[in-house]
Amino acid sequence: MRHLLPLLVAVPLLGAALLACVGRVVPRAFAEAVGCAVSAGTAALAVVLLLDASPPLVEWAGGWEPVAGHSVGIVLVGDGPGLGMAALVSLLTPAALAYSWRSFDAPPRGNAGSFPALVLLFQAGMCGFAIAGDLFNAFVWFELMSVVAYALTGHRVEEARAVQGALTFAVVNSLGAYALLMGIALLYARTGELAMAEIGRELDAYGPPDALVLAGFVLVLTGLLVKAAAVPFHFWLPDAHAVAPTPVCMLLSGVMVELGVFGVWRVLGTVFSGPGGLPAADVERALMVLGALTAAIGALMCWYQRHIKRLLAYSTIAHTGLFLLGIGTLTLEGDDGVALYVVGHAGVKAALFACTGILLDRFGSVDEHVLHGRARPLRGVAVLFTAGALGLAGLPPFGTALGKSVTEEAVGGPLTVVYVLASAVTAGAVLRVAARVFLGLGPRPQEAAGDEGAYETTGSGEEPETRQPLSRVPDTMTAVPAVLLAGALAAGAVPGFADAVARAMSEATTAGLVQTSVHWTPVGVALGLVSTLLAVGLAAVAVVRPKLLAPPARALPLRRLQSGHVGDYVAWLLVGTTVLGVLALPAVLTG
Amino acid sequence: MNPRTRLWLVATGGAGLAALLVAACLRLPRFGGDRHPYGDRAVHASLERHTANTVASVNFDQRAFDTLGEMTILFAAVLGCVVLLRQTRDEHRAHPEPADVARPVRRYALLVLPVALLTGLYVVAHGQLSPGGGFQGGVVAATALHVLYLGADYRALERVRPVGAYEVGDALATSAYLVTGVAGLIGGTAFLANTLLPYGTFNTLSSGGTVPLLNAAVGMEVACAVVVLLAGFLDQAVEIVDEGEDDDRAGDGHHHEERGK
Amino acid sequence: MNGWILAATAVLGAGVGATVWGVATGPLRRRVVAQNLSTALACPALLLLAQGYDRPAYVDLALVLALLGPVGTLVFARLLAGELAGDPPRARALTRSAAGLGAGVVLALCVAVGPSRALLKLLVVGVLLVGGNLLASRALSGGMAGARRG
Amino acid sequence: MTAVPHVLPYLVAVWVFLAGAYGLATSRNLIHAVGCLSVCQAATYVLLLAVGYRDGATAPVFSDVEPGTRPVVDPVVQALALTDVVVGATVTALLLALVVQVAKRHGTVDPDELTELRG
Amino acid sequence: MGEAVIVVALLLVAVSATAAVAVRDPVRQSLVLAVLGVVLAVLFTVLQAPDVALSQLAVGSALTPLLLLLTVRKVKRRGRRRRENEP
Repeated sequence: MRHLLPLLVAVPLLGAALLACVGRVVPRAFAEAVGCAVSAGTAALAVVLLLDASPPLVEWAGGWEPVAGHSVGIVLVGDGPGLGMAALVSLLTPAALAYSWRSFDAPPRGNAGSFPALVLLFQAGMCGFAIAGDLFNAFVWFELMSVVAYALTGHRVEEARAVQGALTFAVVNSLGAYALLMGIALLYARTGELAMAEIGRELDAYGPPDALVLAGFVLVLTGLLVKAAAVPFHFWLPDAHAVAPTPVCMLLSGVMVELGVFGVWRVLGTVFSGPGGLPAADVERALMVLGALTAAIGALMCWYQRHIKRLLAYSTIAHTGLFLLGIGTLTLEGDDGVALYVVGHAGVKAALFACTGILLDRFGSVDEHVLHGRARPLRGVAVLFTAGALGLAGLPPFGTALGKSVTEEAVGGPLTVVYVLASAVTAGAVLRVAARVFLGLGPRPQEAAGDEGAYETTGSGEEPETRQPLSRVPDTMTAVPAVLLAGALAAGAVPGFADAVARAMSEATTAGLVQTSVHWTPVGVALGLVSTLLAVGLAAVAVVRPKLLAPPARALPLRRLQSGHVGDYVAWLLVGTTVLGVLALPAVLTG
Repeated sequence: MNPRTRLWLVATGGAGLAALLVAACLRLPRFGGDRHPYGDRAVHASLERHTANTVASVNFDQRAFDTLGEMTILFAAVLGCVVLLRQTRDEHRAHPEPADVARPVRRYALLVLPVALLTGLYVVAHGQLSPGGGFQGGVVAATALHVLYLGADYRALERVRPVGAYEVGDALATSAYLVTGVAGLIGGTAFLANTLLPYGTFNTLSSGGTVPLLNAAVGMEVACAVVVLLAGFLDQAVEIVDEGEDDDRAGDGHHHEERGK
Repeated sequence: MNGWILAATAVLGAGVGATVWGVATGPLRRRVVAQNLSTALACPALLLLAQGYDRPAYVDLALVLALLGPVGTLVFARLLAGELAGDPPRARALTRSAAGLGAGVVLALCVAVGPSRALLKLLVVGVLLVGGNLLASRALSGGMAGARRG
Repeated sequence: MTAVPHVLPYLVAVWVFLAGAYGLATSRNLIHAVGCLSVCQAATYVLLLAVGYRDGATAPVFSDVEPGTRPVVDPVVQALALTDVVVGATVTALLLALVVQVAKRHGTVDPDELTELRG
Repeated sequence: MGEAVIVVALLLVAVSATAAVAVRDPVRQSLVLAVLGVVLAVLFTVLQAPDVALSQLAVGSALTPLLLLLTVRKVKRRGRRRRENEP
């Protein structure tokens, strides 16, 4: 079974090559059908492997089994978390492709195969990254998913914003990737190995951490945190998500960003966890500070948006912060919670983007103010959108709620407040949109005098992704978010799922020695209800008395940070490396 | 953010990163040190499989899975460029006029073209023996074709460069690499396992098992990919014109326009 | 360290170093000439290194550089023809001395390796190097004046 | 040799990386920024190959050298750097394609003048 | 003494990389980048990495400059028109 692991990459790649080969001559329907079939086939493979992942599968590409404990090949790790991410990616990809079936028509003339081919390449890159057990191999797949993501983000080249967002995304992420590679080179210099587990072992053999280990840690984490969009590496994300085609947004926000978090988790657990790595206290400090900042800034900026896609993008940032806090506990419970949270969040967030895509295609705008009351006829979409918002808030029994409550318990203490507030504020913002756009509640938002030059991206003047605005919503476009929400619900409601996740995490990190039990607790349910009520309350106040919760003038400096200027983002990236270094510095000073 | 603030940020962040990296450099093993455990194992494994160029052995045998990713990145970038540089609805094509190139340049181009193509092939074919390989040779061969653009003109280049065919070639070469990998899985022991073919005699063209095959696949992929990539850029720079563009026909040498394809 | 490597170090330090300075400063016409000279000088340096390290296989590097270096310069000559037309670069003496150096190095190496297949390769490299660079230099100084966009 | 050349290659890599990042942050032209990014990447090649170097060794290519007669440098970092070169070239191409489109749609390649996405 | 050539190559790389950043005009920068490519190839040769040097030569000497200059040309053609339209 373990020999089939590389096929998670090879199958979508073959599909992409096939589509690129025949893409010029086949009709669009055929190309999309092939794309869906191949990605669904990969998903089936991933699920089959996942069910067989106990004990974890370990495969040596090229059959280079270790001799005397060392191999010259590349190791692929098919443990629960890795295959779980691969399965999540592979399940979301056919959903995005099915959604794009009717919603999205900008195939380059006479090349119907290029969009599904790029999506398949994206899937291959993400699967490869998820199962990589070798640091450089992880970098390679990381680059593949980045490169494809740039191209997909800029896919609508006729849109000025699309190409700008894609370029910013590409520059910042490439720089992050080069930082990651510098880190790999430093670690290789010290250890002479590339497999993550081997690097960890060699670091432990060398002795206590020094400046070199710290630099390796900072550089590797910089690359991964740029992908995960943690503050202050996050600036590219709203710009890219606001402009990418909707099906691509579903993948970017649903799984790619989370893969950054997954990468952080993987690297921390295998490379830096031993005595030669960094002390737990320092890693915890770094992740907790960045996580809390990310959650706070993401939630706040989310609340201030009126461009719905941008709003959702900021909510992804806020949730990334929550994930980072969870894995920052460095406990098994924290990992369990984050794993569940990521699964639930992927479904909810992708569904929300899908609903927003319907608005864009139907009305040619994603501006909350312009759309006020216009979407009243779309009852079904309204239900889905509201359900998504409640899922985001963590209403039991969504998977997000279970994940959140488990993580909250692991984090404990005052940080619980961050969880409740961040999820409530982001969900409140989404509910506010739902109330205004789908129900037409509250006064129509007035453009303040002199609002013309306000420092924000409004979301009006966006082009629909279909050539003509849709007159009625195709069934696939509503079916996909419905299925995704059902999935998110099932992640929390299906008995045994959480236990399976917990078992997989325990086997991946402690070889099954430490068992945790994951279940609903009264406190968790209560906190979930609290954040949901808080979200509803916030939304209600915002709709009825818009002035009360409108962004104050004090918020302007925060907005100004998001300047759309690629030079600023690079400057922040450099500052971020320094911050990371300072946060983890005590490890070296005392060691 | 104004440039001044940005400069301060860059200075702060850069100084911190610089301090960190310099401190790390001082802790790195001495430049030229003797400890390379993985490298030594790789040399050993390469010689065991009769591959004279150890780097080729690492690329196409021991870490062939990395190279799969690498060639896929190229494949994806080319596909991405084709998508990004497509002719949009508000653009049209203008055919460039033939350029008149000084005779010595033309002669030189005609001389270099076959030599460079041959060199490219030579570099690919000897990939598992001497320095070089699919990537290097592929780029040389693809660049060779574009000597036609320099030595003659764009139309001459277009005649030897049906972009569609090169796109198909690109995809086929990628598939060939993947199929070889899957064959290793079915007929051998693992994905991309180099156990199907005999390893041959050390330091000959057919040595190394599947290394020459994968090498050739990469060579073809790279050559096709670079051609398609440059085609996209040349198209934009030479042929595609949009409304906002400077179209001083006389200086440009454009004639005979046609609206979109 | 042997004499070959010492010679290569000298060519790199003095010759290529000067071209780096030349390409980084001054008017455009000076920069294109410096770019052309950088390949014209790096190629003999690579040949000297191959000999110094006793690695005939490294000659492939010089071969590829001798082929593609002038092609790169032709790219600049072609696409910067407009900018260079008004102020064409003139560097006959420099180009000739670089070509002379290249030829001298190739000859010295030919003597060192003696008659063999390697000699043939060296001669090919030498012809491509000297011919290519002289031609590229000529193209820069207006040999492609007839070339227009296309 | 003295200690300085023993860290010099690493310091050069660090310098090149930081210089590229500085250029990227302060660039006034997106094409120039892409060039700076490729400078950053050059730093990774230098670092990788410097890490793999071994005093007095030669390339691990045995077409013209008898195996075992001379020490060889680390082939693994060379393979990594090779992959890296390919990645660098393709990323440059993709970025330039995006710059072309930015120039078309915004009429400028000065990042200071791109004011669409903010807030 | 055997390291002198390495030191020279390293310094050349450092100087030309700095120049590539400091030269702000993309046309001139592409010339510097072409030289940087050649200098990097020399460095890789003296670091005994001919495979990498070869790919750096293949990419850096003609391909990257061509891509950069084609982009500059496309962008400039637009820029000229735009300036003419502005008062």
